[in-house]
Amino acid sequence: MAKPAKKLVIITEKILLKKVAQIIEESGASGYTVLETGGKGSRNVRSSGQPSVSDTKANVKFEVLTPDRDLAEKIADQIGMQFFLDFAGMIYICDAEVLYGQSFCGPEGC
Amino acid sequence: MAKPAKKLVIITEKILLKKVAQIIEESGASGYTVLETGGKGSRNVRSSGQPSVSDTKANVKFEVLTPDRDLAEKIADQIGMQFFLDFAGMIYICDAEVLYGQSFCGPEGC
Amino acid sequence: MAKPAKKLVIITEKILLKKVAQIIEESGASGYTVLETGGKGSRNVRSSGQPSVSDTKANVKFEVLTPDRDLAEKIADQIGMQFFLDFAGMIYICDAEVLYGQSFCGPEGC
Amino acid sequence: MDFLGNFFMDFVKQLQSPTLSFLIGGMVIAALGSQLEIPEAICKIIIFMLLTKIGLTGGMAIRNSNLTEMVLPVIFSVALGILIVFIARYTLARMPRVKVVDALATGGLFGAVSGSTMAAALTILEEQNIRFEAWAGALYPFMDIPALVTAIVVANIYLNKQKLKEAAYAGEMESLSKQPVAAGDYSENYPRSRQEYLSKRNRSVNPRVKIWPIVKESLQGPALSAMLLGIALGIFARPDSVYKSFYDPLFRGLLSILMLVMGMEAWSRLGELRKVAQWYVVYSVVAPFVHGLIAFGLGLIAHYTTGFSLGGVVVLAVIAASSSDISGPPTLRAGIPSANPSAYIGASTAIGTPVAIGLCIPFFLGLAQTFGAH
Amino acid sequence: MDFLGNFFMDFVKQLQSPTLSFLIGGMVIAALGSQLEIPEAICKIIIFMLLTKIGLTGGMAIRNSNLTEMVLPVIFSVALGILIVFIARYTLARMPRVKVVDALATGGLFGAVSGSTMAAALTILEEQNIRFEAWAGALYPFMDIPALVTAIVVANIYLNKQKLKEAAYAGEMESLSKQPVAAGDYSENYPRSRQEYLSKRNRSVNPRVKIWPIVKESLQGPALSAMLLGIALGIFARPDSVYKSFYDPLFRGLLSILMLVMGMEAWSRLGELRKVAQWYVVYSVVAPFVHGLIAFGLGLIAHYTTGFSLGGVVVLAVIAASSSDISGPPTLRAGIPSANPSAYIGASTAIGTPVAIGLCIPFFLGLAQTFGAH
Amino acid sequence: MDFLGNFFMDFVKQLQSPTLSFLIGGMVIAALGSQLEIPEAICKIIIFMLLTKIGLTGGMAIRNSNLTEMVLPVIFSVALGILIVFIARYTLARMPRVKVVDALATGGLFGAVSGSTMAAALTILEEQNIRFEAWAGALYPFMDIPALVTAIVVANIYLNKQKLKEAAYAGEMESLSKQPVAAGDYSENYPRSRQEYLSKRNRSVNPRVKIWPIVKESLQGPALSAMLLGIALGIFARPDSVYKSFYDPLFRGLLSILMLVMGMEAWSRLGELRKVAQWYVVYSVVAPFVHGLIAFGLGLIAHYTTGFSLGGVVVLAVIAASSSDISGPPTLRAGIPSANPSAYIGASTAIGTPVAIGLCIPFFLGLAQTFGAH
Ligand SMILES: Nc1ncnc2c1ncn2[C@@H]1O[C@H](COP(=O)(O)O)[C@@H](O)[C@H]1O
Ligand SMILES: Nc1ncnc2c1ncn2[C@@H]1O[C@H](COP(=O)(O)O)[C@@H](O)[C@H]1O
Ligand SMILES: Nc1ncnc2c1ncn2[C@@H]1O[C@H](COP(=O)(O)O)[C@@H](O)[C@H]1O
Ligand code: NA
Ligand code: NA
Ligand code: NA
Repeated sequence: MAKPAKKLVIITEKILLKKVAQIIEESGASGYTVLETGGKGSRNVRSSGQPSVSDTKANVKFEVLTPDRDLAEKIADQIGMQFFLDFAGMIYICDAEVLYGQSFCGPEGC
Repeated sequence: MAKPAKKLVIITEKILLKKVAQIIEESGASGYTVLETGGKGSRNVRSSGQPSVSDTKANVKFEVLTPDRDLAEKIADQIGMQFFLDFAGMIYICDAEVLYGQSFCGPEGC
Repeated sequence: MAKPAKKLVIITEKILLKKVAQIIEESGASGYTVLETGGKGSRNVRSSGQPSVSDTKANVKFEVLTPDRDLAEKIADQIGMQFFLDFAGMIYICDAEVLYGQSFCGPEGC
Repeated sequence: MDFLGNFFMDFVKQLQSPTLSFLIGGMVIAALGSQLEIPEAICKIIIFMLLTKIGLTGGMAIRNSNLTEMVLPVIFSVALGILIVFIARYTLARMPRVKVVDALATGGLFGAVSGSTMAAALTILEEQNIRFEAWAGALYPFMDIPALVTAIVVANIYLNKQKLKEAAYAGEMESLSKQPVAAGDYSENYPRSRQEYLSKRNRSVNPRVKIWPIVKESLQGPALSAMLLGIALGIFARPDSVYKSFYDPLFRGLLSILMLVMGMEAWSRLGELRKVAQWYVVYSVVAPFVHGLIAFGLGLIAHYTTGFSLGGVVVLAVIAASSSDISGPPTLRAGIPSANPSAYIGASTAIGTPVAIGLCIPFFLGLAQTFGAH
Repeated sequence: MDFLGNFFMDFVKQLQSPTLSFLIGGMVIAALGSQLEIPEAICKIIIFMLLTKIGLTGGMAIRNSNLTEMVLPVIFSVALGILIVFIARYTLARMPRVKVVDALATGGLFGAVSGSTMAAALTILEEQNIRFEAWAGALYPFMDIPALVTAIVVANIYLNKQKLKEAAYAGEMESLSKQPVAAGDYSENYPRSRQEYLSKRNRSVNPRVKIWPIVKESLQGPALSAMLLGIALGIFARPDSVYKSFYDPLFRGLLSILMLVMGMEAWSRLGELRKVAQWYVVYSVVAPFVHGLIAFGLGLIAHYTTGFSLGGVVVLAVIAASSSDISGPPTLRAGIPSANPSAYIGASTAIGTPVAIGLCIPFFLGLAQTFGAH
Repeated sequence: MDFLGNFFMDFVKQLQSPTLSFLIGGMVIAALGSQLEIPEAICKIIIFMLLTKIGLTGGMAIRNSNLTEMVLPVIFSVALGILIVFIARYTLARMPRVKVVDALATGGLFGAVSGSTMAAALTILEEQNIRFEAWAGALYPFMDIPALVTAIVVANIYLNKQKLKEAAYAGEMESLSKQPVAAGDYSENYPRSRQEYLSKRNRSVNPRVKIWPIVKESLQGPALSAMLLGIALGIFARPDSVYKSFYDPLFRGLLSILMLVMGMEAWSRLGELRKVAQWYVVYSVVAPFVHGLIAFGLGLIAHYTTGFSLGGVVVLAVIAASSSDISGPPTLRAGIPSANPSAYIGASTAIGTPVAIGLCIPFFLGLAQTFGAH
């Protein structure tokens, strides 16, 4: 029953949580998983003034499984374009195979 | 020293944390890593009545590295069968290579 | 614009957070993402005496995207050598393609 | 008339009480899209402290009070817990577009007790200087657990009956399952055929529900174990100093924060309710009053026979009217996995609790006062 | 002389006050590399309780006080919020190596109000038994929001003007972008050409800023909505019991913890400042005094015309001197994405806040006392 | 007889004290599998407040007390911290199946001080109205740090000695390492040959331990820096108002919650102990009494020579009997990486702390009272 899929990973500033989530939802992806992460990069700014306890919470990481690469790139482009000039962030994709996921459809359809 | 392996990822409701952990332990996997995540899917129910602060905590995500695909699928099937009719959840696998992990044995043995 | 890359994943005890981060930074990697995780393995010790609330916080997981395998292995070796005799930990790598990441350079340069 | 008059006055007054006003405030700011967040860690410790305090009060009271006067209220509590589930079974479950298991889970949640609602009632009674037995809070588990157990047991008996038909039906579905429709409306009940097939197999395994594990799980839940801890310490230890210097003085303030959270939570859950049948809304508004009135009646019996105070009667009525919002849901989710949590949690948290706190507490208080007047 | 004399005495005394000493303590232990951590959940609930308490005080005061005497201070607050941004526009923004948008964002942050600084001022005024209008805290939003709105609007107008030149410049860059340099210093402004190219396209879309969303967002922020909730409850409900038993008595203690956090945070942010132009340091030290003095002057007008208390004048001066450290930054980050947060957050948190709390509060207090003496 | 009599009475009475009863309660509910959780954020802030309060008390006391009377107790504290490690070296380390480094780490942890145990002792002394020097709590670091330093230094000297043999032994292992056995029991000490080989190389690098970093790290730990902050503020600032309104009144209540956590934690750690040699159990039960008695003896010397109060003697005995549960473990984990944390943390948290709080405090209190009687 395994369905080949692409795993799209988006790491960016926590402050963009809602905006990125919305883009993913509108993109037609069947869902997403989001985690709080910390990290360091070229910019790594802490965009909130919140007294920052542990810096392991400054970023969010989205994982989106998409049936094909096109959808993944579409989402990536939208987010990259819109935010990554001004906000810290990174996007990459990996290969994956979905074993269970009722909301999920592989390229060859459900 | 790299050992080819499968990375099995299980995302489901937090309430199943202990049950899923037990299945993995009994399956003979050498270990697992678990994270608190949030997410959205076809069902995305919040199964706890706990005043939900940040929805980035409603789910758990298990990552299990297995020496071969069979073990991964065995675990996936057990969990998928037992829970995914009634609980939100998704399972997928990726390829990986283990560099260090004293508890870990690749297909060609330790 | 996708750039082939290696995703290096390091899971170890929270107490090593700073030391591992330093090794990665000095290694020349362009950045890293770190998460709090829990887990179970062959040793799984809780090295802090902190009253442990949820064991989903006892470990940390680093994800480092590197342009090539060599850098990944270099980091892995340093960490594995230095800590994994005495501390719980695991290291593995996966393939990935970076779509956006201003700090990131793939093998064929920026 | 006179009754209605001062009842209305009381009602407005009580909406201004810290407890209720914070609840309303929470709903309002949530409705206005406030980004305010009370961290989960804070909610947890507040619940711990409230229930420990209630437990301590109860325990220290039990220490020096004859237990015989507790007998009747306890019996009534157990009876109510069970009764409420069956009320749901024969009312809500009969409604169109309401699945039986969902109705039973909802009944279980409304039969169970909300620690925060009870805390609110106790506080308001104190504010009004209305006497009630200090051990009244200890009635909680005696209504909570029977309700949850009954709901889970009845639901599983029902489900086992359904097995055969379902299995057959699943057979038909299998052939269709390749077609898009399978991913559509029914998909929650009938997902991909292989999973369905195998699942059915492994489902038909567990034949009968065991009661003890459910009881054990509820007793081990954070809310109840905090309360039982408090009771035990109240009876066997001498916690008076920390009680006076810590748990008691902070009680009202912490409650006000929790009320705020409850209000915000209620609003944020309203959305989930829209997805389910309208009847859940009707039930969540009516049931608290019905349950409360039955409890009030039984309470009066205890009042006239064994001298159960009128304040105690109000407490009994309110815990019957209340619906569990923190400890109940996980228990039900685990006990009746196939029930749709959006239905029962939505009904309880989004409507049941606000109604119980905002309307039932003032109502039963007014009722008791008019009885007290005669 | 006499002024300087007792002013200096006051100053030292106030550094010993719990509020300031915890602030200094925080900076010291952070400088010594202490691993001490105050969990984020605790910071959040402290901020909630402080601002709710301030709101409650204000609300209960407003309930029974004629609003006419609030008019002038409110007008002055709004004026100050706007003025401060323009001050930054024509001073800081003119400095070498200071980007205009960064300067505007900084001005917005210094025009906005720091809840913790205000709380510190109110506490110290109480400790010194200096009378001030209980509603003084309610001036917060009237300065905070105009400042943020002005900064964001002015910045975006400026940016839209820049569009054309930039686009052209980007054109040139494109050809170079294959070369390593593109990844170098300029990369924040001019990243990989394709992204740049597309981004420009989709950037030039939003032409003009809408004000209401910004106002709404600030009002919905955790700090302000806690305060407004408090005000509303203070006016419409009877929260006196929880106020007396919970919010008021815990106020100072919780503030001391928050001061500690502010101190630690200030130190940890100093690093970020090094990355930006020195002028931010100069600005962050001077601006609080300038803003405060202007406010003090306006306050005196209100003092002599509508009898605004001298304590109230100090509060006005301090909130003008303060720079937002919790609610402001996210609003600005969203409203002026291209501004560099290290610049404005660093300036505000690392220097602005310590200066405002540690120097401005004692200074304006001394000032007021000398005025009071005459 | 008379002694035993009232000692036993005291003992039972004290088990009923809030402090101890919550500790026992925690163990009981953990044993009963309660799902109750006190969030980590809460534990952290409680520890912060307890130690800050103890620090403040000490600091304010030191301000107006001649320091000469502190000299002897301080010297004894340092001596005890060092002595306790060597006791472990020549008793526990000699036992079968006990690795020397594990024994040294355990000794270090039992020589170090538990903030919660000390807080419990101070509270109980107050409850019993037994006088003690307000600065007694300030003895903490003088025993804590020497113990940790000694343990780490001695352990590393020992390890460096072992290097050669080990390296040789590793050589033999290498050949075997391809075989399954290598993954088996020994694997913790001798993992995959390549890793082993390289590790040995890079291990043999660090030849001698530096003491200052260890001292620095302990001083920077959350517990100690909170306490030192409190002391500093107590001496140099005027924190009296927040002390009276916040840190002092909340002390006992917060302690009761922490005791609950300690109890739960103790139970949950028992499992880890099973994995290690039985001797750790024996040690954890006996050592606290031995250490406490030595300290009690030394304390009496100070009592008769420099008039150290009997209450102070009890405090000295209890901090000697206590074993660090929060700040010590990370320091040791980093300082002696090859020591098995399950051994020393298990011994300290699962048995050492409950014994120290539940048995040693009442015991030394009773002892002091009988001395006081004469
Ligand atoms: N090489 C990398 N490997 C893993 N994560 C990275 C890497 N570079 C950047 N990141 C993540 O992306 C975020 C933004 O990166 P940047 O935009 O370069 O500041 C960082 O905070 C990290 O969490
Ligand atoms: N397409 C997806 N990509 C990533 N995560 C997903 C996706 N679909 C579902 N999930 C995760 O799986 C959980 C359960 O999904 P569902 O069963 O469809 O509600 C969601 O809460 C998400 O965390
Ligand atoms: N097979 C595995 N799959 C995923 N994570 C693992 C696995 N084995 C170990 N881990 C992770 O690595 C950590 C240390 O493992 P160990 O050194 O074997 O105790 C564990 O706490 C887990 O988080
Ligand atoms: Na009920
Ligand atoms: Na300002
Ligand atoms: Na000790």
